[in-house]
Amino acid sequence: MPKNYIAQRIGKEFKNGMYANLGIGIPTLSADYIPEGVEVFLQSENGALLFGPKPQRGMSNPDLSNAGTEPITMLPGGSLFDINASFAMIRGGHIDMTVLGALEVDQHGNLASWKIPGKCLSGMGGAMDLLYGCKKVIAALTHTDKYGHSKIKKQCALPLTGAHVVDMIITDKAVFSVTGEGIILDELAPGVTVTEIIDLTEADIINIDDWKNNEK
Amino acid sequence: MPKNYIAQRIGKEFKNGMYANLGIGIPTLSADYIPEGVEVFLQSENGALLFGPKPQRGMSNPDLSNAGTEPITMLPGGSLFDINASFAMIRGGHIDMTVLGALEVDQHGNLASWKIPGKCLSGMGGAMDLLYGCKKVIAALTHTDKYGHSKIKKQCALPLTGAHVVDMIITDKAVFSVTGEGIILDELAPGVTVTEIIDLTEADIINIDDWKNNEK
Amino acid sequence: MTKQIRPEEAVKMIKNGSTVMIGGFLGAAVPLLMIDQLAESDIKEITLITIGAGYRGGGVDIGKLILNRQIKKIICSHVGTDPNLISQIVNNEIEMDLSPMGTFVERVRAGGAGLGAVVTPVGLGTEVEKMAEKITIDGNDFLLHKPIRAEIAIVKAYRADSLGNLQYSGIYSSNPVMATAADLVIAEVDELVEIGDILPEQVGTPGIYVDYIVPGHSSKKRQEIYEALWIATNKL
Amino acid sequence: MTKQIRPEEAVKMIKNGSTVMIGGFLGAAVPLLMIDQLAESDIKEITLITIGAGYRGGGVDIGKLILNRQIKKIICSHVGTDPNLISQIVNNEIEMDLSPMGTFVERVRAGGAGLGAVVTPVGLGTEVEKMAEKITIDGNDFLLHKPIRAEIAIVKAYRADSLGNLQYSGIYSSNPVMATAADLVIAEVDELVEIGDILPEQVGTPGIYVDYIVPGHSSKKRQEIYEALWIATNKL
Repeated sequence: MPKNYIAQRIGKEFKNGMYANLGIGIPTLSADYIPEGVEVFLQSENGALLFGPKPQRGMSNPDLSNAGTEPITMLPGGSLFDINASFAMIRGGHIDMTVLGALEVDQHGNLASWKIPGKCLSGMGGAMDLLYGCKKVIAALTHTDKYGHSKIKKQCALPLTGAHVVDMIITDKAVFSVTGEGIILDELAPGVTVTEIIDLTEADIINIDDWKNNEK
Repeated sequence: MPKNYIAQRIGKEFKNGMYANLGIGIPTLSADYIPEGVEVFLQSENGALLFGPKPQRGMSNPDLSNAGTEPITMLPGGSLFDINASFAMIRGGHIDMTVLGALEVDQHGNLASWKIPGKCLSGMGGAMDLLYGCKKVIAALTHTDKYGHSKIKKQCALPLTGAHVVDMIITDKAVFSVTGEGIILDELAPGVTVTEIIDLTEADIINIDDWKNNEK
Repeated sequence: MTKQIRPEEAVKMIKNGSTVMIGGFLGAAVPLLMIDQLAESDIKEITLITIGAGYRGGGVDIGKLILNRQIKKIICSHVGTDPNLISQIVNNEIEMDLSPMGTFVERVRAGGAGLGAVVTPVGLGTEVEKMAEKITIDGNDFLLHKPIRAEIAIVKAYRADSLGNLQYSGIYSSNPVMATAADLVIAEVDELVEIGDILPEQVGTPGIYVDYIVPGHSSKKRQEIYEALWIATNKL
Repeated sequence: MTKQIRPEEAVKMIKNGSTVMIGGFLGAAVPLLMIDQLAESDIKEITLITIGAGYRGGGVDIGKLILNRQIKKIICSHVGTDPNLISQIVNNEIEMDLSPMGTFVERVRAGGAGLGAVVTPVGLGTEVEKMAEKITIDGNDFLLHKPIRAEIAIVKAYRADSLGNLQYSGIYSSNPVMATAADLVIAEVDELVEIGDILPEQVGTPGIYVDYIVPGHSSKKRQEIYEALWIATNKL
């Protein structure tokens, strides 16, 4: 399952003592892959820090749910605060890392997720604040859409959720770093070849020649 | 004692259920003159609402003091909040009335209290926010300075704490309303004559002729 | 002074065309009973100020007001959870004023705190630039957004006393900030307590902000409602 | 992760020329032990960010730093309680950056919350216009002030756990906001407790903001100190 692979790979980015906010979907799933011995403090933008897993049935608290209104529990040492305090925390640069899904990303660090003109409308919600505020931004998405087209673009075509904000891209095929100049291929998923990445990636990979030489 | 008279006269302005912030000095003293049966909720700009009188010796709480660092008590139903919440309450127009001391006021509703160039410097502190934010602003001051000069001016000479902010002036000689156009004499202190007010007031009193006619 | 009234009375303060702020977030921490009263009323043409749409799928909590076509305009940061709302927006039946969530809640705070604007870098280089004014401070660009206020705010808290002090429990969400930014504030609570039962440090919204208290569902009843909703929607 | 250290170690993080924010208000809710450590140190040329001067009369709490001439610049809203401070300002020994108190605390909040500016009507028509930029929004004038941040914030709270969560008691003052607006945050507390002893709703400053916890005077000792101070100064 590409989604599980991506979530598992995100897991490696968690460092001990890190404060992180995980978007809905694959990013949330990555919390299951936080390495043994690594303590991560999860933030929920609706106003909680250090929340834990879902409660058992019958034990849910109507006033404890995450930003997707799914029931959560609070861990010892957790804190609750109003939504302004929560976004002050996010926008103020206090969260070490956020992982967000995307419809597409590009080599300039742009990310699009909130609108497909004429087709789909959702509103940017808290994603923009996370993209502009968090110290490290990871975009997590499948490498290609259902037609096999690259989601890793030279230039996003969809309305942006954030401009020049992405630091790292994790897909089911590869891991990239985003620099001001372009993207750098850092890692291939197991079984993926350099040729495949070249075929499936629209963005310019600035170190692709090094990978080609290594493969030879 | 002029100060006690002023404080006593301020007392009549308290209405049941009112939220009020009282400045240091005479205004604070006016809390002793809140009429029987009138419940007033006092706010302290350092972050308390519904505080009560000084504690007994031995019963003071190091973390409960007013904006002048004098020990206070909290009354049942009181609340504590951080200083940003306190000034949001003040600036946001949620406090019904503030009473503040002044060095001088004028017929335009200007008030000066924070600086005498070359002589005295204090900083405006919270007074400016109170003047611009509270629904009703009362300036409480002695009518004249120690040389007998009027503190109720045509135009303030000292640096302003607030421009066009004063609604009412209470002195040891009289009570005035401030309109856009000038000041209105509403009330004389016991034993004070119209002639005396005319002599001691630099500002234009727009209804002074009515008072003169009445006195004849 | 804060008055305790029944939800049926409270809803009468809302008129056709009123601007109404409703606390909570995607169905959580929302004033359920007051929303039901609104949904059962004939009140129309409401301008609704809310962080986002209702519970995912629509038709729940504020989603009821959408189904009933009682909303003329929505000021919010997210609509993606309610397909009915999206279709009414796409069909130009509901006008939308959108801002990023952090900006939205600061705009409400500014409205309540007497601030003239919100100045934030969030959204630079995106369509948000069209929703704000771009200004430059010391060579850095920011977006300037205007404050938001409502005629009526309906918020949800855990407990209240008769001075209107509100205590929150769990996720406070947008309730504390919305309680500061309306001409009239109605708070729906699980429980009414005596003055002094809510300690000064426990007060989340001081009574100065609250005009009316409405008794809502009990905490026990709310637990049953949310547990059932979560189970029915495969979230528990 | 938050580390517990002794005040003598904590003070070493402050250097000549450091920009230091100190929580509290005219001697109340201030980190007494850390201020004593600073006063006993050789650290000079400090830019001090504080709501106002120290306890009335000077020489107490941050007034000690003034007496020692350790301050180069003060960013604040009020200096009237400390005659030593006033004379050093008047003699151009200390530079002053003044703003109205509500504006000052919003500038600190903006510094911590990633906002670009504070936009407020307070001070229009006064000398404050010289301390800010005047802007017009929809025909109304406002003053735009820049955010304030520090290298180091020293705040005072009631209790802390080892994750750095802070609980306040009584007047919180500027401590919560200052804890958000510095590169390094040191919290002096009456008491250290186990993780979980401070309930989620009781946390005033989440641990994410706090780098070091310093054990301060006990609550009992602080009661004695303030009671004696108040009696000595005819306030009790």
